[in-house]
Amino acid sequence: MSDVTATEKPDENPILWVARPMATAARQFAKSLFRPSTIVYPYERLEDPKFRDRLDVASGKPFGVGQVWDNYRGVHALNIATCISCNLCAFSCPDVCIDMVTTAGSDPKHPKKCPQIDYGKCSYCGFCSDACPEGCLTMTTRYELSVSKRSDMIYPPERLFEVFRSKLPMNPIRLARPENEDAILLDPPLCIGCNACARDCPTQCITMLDVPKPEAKPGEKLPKRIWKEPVVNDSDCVRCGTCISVCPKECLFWGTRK
Amino acid sequence: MSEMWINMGPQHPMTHGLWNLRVRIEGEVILDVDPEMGYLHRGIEKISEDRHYNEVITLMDRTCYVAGLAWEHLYMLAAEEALHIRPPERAQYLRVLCEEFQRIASHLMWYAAFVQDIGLMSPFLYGMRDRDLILDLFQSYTGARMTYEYMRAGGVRNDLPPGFTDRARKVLDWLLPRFHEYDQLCLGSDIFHKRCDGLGKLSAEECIRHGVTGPMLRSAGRKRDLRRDRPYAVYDQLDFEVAVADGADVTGRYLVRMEEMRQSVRILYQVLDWLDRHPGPVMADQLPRWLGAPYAPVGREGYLLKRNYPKGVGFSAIEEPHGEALAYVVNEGGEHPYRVKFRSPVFANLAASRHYLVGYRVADIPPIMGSVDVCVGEVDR
Amino acid sequence: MASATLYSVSYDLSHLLLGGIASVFPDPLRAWISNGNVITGLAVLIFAALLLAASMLNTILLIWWERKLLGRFMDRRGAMHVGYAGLLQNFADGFKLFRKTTVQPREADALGFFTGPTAYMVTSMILFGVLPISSGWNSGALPLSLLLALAIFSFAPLFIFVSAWSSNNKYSLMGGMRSAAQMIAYEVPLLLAVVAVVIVAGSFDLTTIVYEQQNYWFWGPLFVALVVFVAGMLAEMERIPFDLPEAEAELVEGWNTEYGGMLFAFFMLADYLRSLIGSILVVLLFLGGWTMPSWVPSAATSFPLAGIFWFMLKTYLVFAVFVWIRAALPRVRTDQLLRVGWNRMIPLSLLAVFLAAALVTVKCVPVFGCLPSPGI
Amino acid sequence: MQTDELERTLRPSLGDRITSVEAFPDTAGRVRFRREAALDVFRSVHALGFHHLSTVGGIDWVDHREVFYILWSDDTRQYVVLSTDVPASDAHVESATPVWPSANWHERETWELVDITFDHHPDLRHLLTPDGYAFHPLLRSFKLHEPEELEVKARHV
Repeated sequence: MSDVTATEKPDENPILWVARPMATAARQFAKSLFRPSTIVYPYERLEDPKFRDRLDVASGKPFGVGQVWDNYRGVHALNIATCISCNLCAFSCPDVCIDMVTTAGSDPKHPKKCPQIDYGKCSYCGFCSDACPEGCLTMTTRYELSVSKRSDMIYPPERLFEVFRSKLPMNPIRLARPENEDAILLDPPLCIGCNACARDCPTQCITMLDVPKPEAKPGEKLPKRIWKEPVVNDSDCVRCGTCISVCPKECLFWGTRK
Repeated sequence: MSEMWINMGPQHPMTHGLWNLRVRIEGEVILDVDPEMGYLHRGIEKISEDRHYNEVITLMDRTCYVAGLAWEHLYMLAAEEALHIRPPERAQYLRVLCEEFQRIASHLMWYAAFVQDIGLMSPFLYGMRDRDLILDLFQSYTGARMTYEYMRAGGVRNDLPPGFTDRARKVLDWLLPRFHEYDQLCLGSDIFHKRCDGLGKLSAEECIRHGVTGPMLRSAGRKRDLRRDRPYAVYDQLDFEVAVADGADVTGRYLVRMEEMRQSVRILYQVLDWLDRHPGPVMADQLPRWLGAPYAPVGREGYLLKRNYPKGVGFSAIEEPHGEALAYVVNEGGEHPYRVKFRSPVFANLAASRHYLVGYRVADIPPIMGSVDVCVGEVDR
Repeated sequence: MASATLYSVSYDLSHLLLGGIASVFPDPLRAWISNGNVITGLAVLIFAALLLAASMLNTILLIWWERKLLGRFMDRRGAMHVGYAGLLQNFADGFKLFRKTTVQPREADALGFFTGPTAYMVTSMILFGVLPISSGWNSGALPLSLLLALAIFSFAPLFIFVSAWSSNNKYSLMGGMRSAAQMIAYEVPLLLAVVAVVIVAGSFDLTTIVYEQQNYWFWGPLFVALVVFVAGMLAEMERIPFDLPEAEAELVEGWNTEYGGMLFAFFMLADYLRSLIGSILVVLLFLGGWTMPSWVPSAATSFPLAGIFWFMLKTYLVFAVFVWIRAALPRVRTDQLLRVGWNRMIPLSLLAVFLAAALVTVKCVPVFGCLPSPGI
Repeated sequence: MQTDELERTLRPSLGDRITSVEAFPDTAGRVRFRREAALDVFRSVHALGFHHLSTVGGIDWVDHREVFYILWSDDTRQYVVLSTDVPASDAHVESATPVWPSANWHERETWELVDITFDHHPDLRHLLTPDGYAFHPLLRSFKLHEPEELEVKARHV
């Protein structure tokens, strides 16, 4: 590492007191007379392939603009078909702009809940699509959101599905799952075998297996319960924590599986 | 004209943001100033106490909206220290890449605003145009142009896309001759020197007394740059020089910022070469699950009830484009930080405004305040 | 065609119109309508309307011209959306301003607040009527048209100051003060530079001054006067680098801070009208007006309205130089501006006057070889 | 400068006015002092070369509040943290402005956000919150996510 650098002023020639900036401006004028750096926005668009890699330093002339990359974080696209209603997107939203609402046309007895996004609040951080275990909620390159009514800023799942069907380029980056993920562990003495976790698990990775009913020792009263216990299939589990929240006895918890 | 107070702000072309500079003048001479802040106070420190560690990143991008990645870096350095996480080396290089590009982008934004303040029309657009190229680069790997949300506790969200380093080198090749053009438009013009030389003087001793840091301090000849004095991330492995000038005035700050951009380009060439040669993971592999990294945090109530995470305190200081920024994160073992404190360089630089404004003229306020590079987002937080 | 002037055209038009109208009426009325005085009166009205239309059209075109030029200087395109290449954008802007409510601050003085911009606009428009644009387009032989033009031109600081004062805004007040100081400071060198031209041309009549330039344009021999005149004009037009009165970085919008709607449009239009007039004066005094040098092929100067064509071309090119200056230079400070005005510009203009007098005395024009001196 | 060195330098002159000098990550150390001796400690630390006051902040520990000062020395190129505890019922400490004028705005901010009064401060006015704002947002008792209450707070007076 070298030492301090004292920046130098260009030589000051009083004869050139306005000539130098005016020459620079004129050079820029000549350059941009034929191809300015801007685009005529509503008629030309950044995602147009002709704007790809316009930056050509060697020639200096077709100095261009950027482009909307595939991993741009714009409006979300939701594939309703693969959504498992795990709530992870809603949990992970820092702005609390995602609500899980019943999708139109789902079975009223077992309503399917999918995310509805309020773009008036959304900060486009992408945490929801990072959290989505099935990759059904992604962000697209659509960036034009102006509406004339505030209620139009709220996109119900059906509208997000429309975005999905419009086949826009979607954010291709899928994050790898960390290796040391916590698993859902069970505190067996507390479990009553009520099946709530298995029933509400969005991936159906919890199965209730029979546990042997212990012999009651004399003087000891066996707890009143169903003699089943949940077993979690870790490879299918998306770690959404729904089972923990529905467990009436708080017998499920996060931990490292030995 | 007798003495009067005028309010420069909160809606005023000079302020570059929402704040109010109250000025007491007699004729055109400034007798006293009193900055009024708080128009943009969003309580970022308070909201941080209510968010998961990774969720605070979304606030950091909005703390200083022209230097979001630098603030992400600042916060992440402190948060990782508080959480006892060490990011892999490639992630640290990526962060330096972010910070240096952000420094150029921020300085270009400053240049654009500053020349507009002294009435230069076209360089404003040149600065914005060249900054846009850097935003294009940011968008190509972070996915957004201003609110990046790129860094996570333990590393960064994703690696660079293929072909990024070549594109970045192209941009740097384009930028270097542009800096010369900027100098021609400003330093080459006699009117610029008439407007800026000897204005807003604040000697190095005064700077230190009043907590002024960054290009303002370096323009007074004091060589203090935290990247050199207290290397964080991988700055100790990079070769660069600290830009200083001796004027302690507006021209000096201009010179320092211009030289800093050149030095940042120099750093970036080294960083890009390193990144080409050293592929590897960009995220620490041993992470607490509840942190959510690299996933978004899981905002489940009571997640931590049966976990006991170690406590810690994080402290970091970086050379943000505006000066010395500092973060102090207290981790009390909860899923949210217990207390987050940020030190904004512009906050202190503005606090000293009385000492570099009084005695000059009303027409000198825009160049002087422009040379301070006010970013109200990080002053009010 | 060569004898047709703007006034003769409007007189013919008036004659035709009134003749047609008169034919449908019975006799006493017919005789009254076709009376020469009435025809002359209508002709003057038509003449004024044509001048008004021409000035407004040119002003709006000038704004477009500046926007497009400035756009290219800034590596962008300027207005593109309304009309071909944004030609109609300014009409749209004007229409928008026309429809807007004029907001008057509560504490403002209504009389000054409304008369200021109106008078500013009116004086600028009168000015356009005084200037000859081609051999046909002028308002008759005013022997002192140059003096009249400069006299009306220097009304502006008064009206600016009146509107600034009555706005009851500190920024407006400071802008108005600066404006008055600046215009008064630059009035002197401007007039002295004009004196140099008058000495060489030997007349205060702009038409005569133009015809004196048939052999050689004055910009060569009177280059010092040209520099002083352009600098003075920049200050009078309040354009960068001398736009302190409305220096937006410190004074918001200067003396028109409180104005909106049509009153603001008045200011805007009058500003550009004054820019147009400034460019026209440069062309008239230094660039030969509508005349072209003798080496230009006669086909290029003899087509209909050739005079106006070449005149407007020159005017717009002169304005392009003003735009170029605006694109490249920062704004100076009030005290620096005044110091330059009193300390540099006045000596320089005195030098210009001296040089002009010397030229006339030795009856020799150095640049174009020794030619018989005009005038004296 | 190491932590023990810092203690060795400060201890003889200040004695029990500093309660402890402990290690603190990435700094020369954290000096905890009694708030009655604030000005003495400030002067001694200033004399050590810590001329630049980076920031002043406060932490609400519910039962008591902590004020911390972060300082930088150009000679040793190190930060040092000063901190003192003040009881929540009587939260005030001597202002650092006589020693470091840059403390001015930082103390104003700490005063309004964490409710710690700085005695003999030259200009203790609201900085970020509006004048007359009666709440101290960075106290733990100020809860977010209570809309009705927030609405009241938004109207502040």
